[in-house]
Formats: sequence, C-alpha cells, structure tokens
Amino acid sequence: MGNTLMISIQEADFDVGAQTKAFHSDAPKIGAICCFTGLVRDFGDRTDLLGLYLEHYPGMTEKALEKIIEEAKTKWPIYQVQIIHRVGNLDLGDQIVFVGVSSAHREAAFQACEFLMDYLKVDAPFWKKERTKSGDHWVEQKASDQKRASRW
Amino acid sequence: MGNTLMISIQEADFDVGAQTKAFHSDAPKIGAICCFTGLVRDFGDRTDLLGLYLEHYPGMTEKALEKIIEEAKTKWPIYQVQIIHRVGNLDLGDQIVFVGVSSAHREAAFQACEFLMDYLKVDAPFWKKERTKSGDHWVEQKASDQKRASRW
Amino acid sequence: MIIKFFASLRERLECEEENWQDTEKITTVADVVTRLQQKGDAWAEVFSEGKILIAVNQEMASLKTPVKPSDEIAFFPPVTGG
Amino acid sequence: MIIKFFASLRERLECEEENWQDTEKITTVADVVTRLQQKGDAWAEVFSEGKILIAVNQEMASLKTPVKPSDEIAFFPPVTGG
Repeated sequence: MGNTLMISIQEADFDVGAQTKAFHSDAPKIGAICCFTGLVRDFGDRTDLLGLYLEHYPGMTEKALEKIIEEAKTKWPIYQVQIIHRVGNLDLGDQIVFVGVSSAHREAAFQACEFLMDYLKVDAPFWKKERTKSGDHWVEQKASDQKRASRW
Repeated sequence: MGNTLMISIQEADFDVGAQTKAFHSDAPKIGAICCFTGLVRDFGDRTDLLGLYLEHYPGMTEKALEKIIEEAKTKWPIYQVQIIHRVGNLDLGDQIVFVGVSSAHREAAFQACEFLMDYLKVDAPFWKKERTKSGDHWVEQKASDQKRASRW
Repeated sequence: MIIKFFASLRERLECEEENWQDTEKITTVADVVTRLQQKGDAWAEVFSEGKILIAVNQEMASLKTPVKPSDEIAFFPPVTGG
Repeated sequence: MIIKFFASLRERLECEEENWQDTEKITTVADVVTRLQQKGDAWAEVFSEGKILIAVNQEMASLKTPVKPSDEIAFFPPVTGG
C-alpha cells in the first residue's frame, strides 16, 4: 500500500483536474478515486453574505491533517490522499477545500474521503469569518458536524 | 432545486477537471461536489490482464441511468448529476466511469454519489470482458455488488 | 417483434438480434423463451441455466411480462459495469 | 513560553501572541489560564466562558496538560473549517 500524501494550506485556488491526474501515477493498482470539493455557498436565510475569511494555525493545521490521514489509513486500504484547504479572503462560489483519495476499491475511496472531510471539520484548526454587508462575524461550530464525525 | 443531468456513454476518454468545472455554473447555491472516477485496475491474483472490453445496451443504458438519477433525487437534495461511462476497448489504467454530484450539503453529495455508483453496477446494462494474454472472458457479477446496492 | 442478445449470451448463441414477423401465439416473455429454446441445443442450454435478465422495451421485465408484436425484448447476463 | 490566540479569541483579547520569560510557577495549562485571567476584564470574561480549545505544541490538550518553558500553548474557539 502506498503512502503518498499531499497536504497544502494555500491562499491560491486549485485545479481539481490537475489534482485528479496526480492520482493516476499509481495506475493500474488503483481502481477508484473519490474527490470532494467544497465551495463558498450562500445560505438560504442569509442574502447579505459577500464571502468568507479563513484563518488557520500554521504548523498545527498540517499536523492535525496528517493525523486524520493516518487514522484513515488504519481504517481503509487507500493509496494517495490529497488535502488542499484555502485560507484568506474567499468570495461566493470560490473553492475552499479539496479532499481526494485513491484506492483499489470504491468503497474504501468513498468512505475514507467522507471520513477525512468529517474530521477535517472538527479537528483541523481552521476558522471561518463571514463577511456580510452589515459587518463580519465568526462562524459558530455546528453540532451536526460534531455528530457526523463521531459516527465513524 | 435544479434538475440538470448529463449522461454520456462514449468510447472517448473524459476530463475530470472539465466535468468538475461544469458544476460551478450553479455556484453559489452549491457547497459540495463529490466526484467518483473508476479506472481499469490490475488484480492482485491476475497478472495477465491486458485490459477490458465494455459492451452496453444502447437506449436502455441511458434509461436505466436516468431512473437511478431520479431515484437519487428523491432521496437527497442534489443539483447536478453527471454520469459518463466508457465502452469499447480499454487498457489498464484507463478511466472507465465518472459519477459527479453537486449539492448544497456535503452529506447529500457523498451519499448520492455512492448510491449512483452502487446502482449503476447492478442496474445499468454494461458488461465487461477481460482481455488477457491467455484469452478473453466475460466478467461475472459479484455478490458483493448486489449486497452494496441493496443496503440503500 | 425484435429479440436482442447481449454479451456472453450474444456470443454463445452467435446471435445479436432476431426480428420475428409471426408472433401470433406469443403473449408473454415466457412464450418468447419457449420458442427460442426450440431453435437448437445451444439455445435450449442457455435458456435452461437461469441467471438471465430480461428487458421489454428497455425496462427490466420477467417471464410473466406481456409482450406485443411491436415490442423489443432483450436477454442478457447479470450486468458488470462501473 | 509562547502563548497564541486565534480567530474570535485573538480579536476579543486584541492579542495574537505572548512570550513569557518568567514561567517559574507554571506547570500546567490551568496555571497559564489563571495568569491570563488576571490580565484584565476582557481576559477574565473570555476564559470564564468555556468553549475554548487548547493546544500544547500544536497537539490538542486540556487544562491538566503539563507545560514546560519551551512550550507553545494556543487557545482558540471550536474550529469551523472545511
């Protein structure tokens, strides 16, 4: 089983196509690639959202993500893992996060990818601030995110 | 809720980056894109595999996939669905299938994408023939695929 | 009435498609199968094995499904795409 | 000893980082919090509210976690990335 992992915390945007192609270096051992992309979304009940500001804890973020990836690797037979998380100012519709996983099997790729996203949301030190027309405010953690992570 | 769906049965390869970008037309309503790519994999116990030949039932394939997508739309709040399935001769490492789903929420995108792959495997009329050094033979359906589909 | 065969069935029967004009006594898929089984040993063998899926007008069907002269009936093994 | 604050804590305390030379009586995270609470009303208020996460040397920690003079201690609200 390969051990390749790529973690990048960056202000720049990312290219899902290029990320996906990187997984192909393990072909034909891999049969499945599952990729998740998160975007800055407007909320039904909030029409004044302009975008987000993303802060993180440099150093700890990378360690926390490595730990989550190691945990995923003990649970599923996966090859490569790629995590990209953007920080700084993001606008509506911008890409925020990319999590990609390759495996021989589709079940492992799907499960590990969803697990990584769930744990990233509760264990990695990122904080979102909503920028709105009427001012900025920090986003509160959702109980549903804690619940989703605890099911694994 | 949007209703866009794209189904393509084709011999040509596809570009995951271009497919993913198509989802962005719904931004900023969408917050999550989950994409699955299947590749032609060599099996641990079969070192003589050269590739696959994929046959399908033109007309029925499209109908079967539309039906699976409609089913997914009744289960989860999803926007766009894209399914691409290649047919004809494929080599080791080639992309076979792409299933992408966008939604406001990550849970819906993940679940619907995995559901679509599970049902595609048991309900869509595709047949794989393995091309090996010692001859060709049709692949048998796996009981595990039936089981995975029946859990939804 | 169009009868189609796919994948391993197509190869074993050496037949991709039949087009029947005389369908007077055929009212269900079971009648179609009965006539196909009479076409020779390979046909009798294939249709006695089970594990054959049926579609009528490109929708999954069963032996009991009614058929009309204008229908398209297909026989194929369990699917293996994805 | 480096003390870091992130996100809403950083803004409410108007402080990003402290660097303490005198850490003689500090042996656990709880001792760090006690000293921070004495820095003024805003500090006392923030650290009485709960819902604060702690990291020691970039690993999640608790009030009981032992600390050394060379450690980096961080305080921040529940995370909201992804």
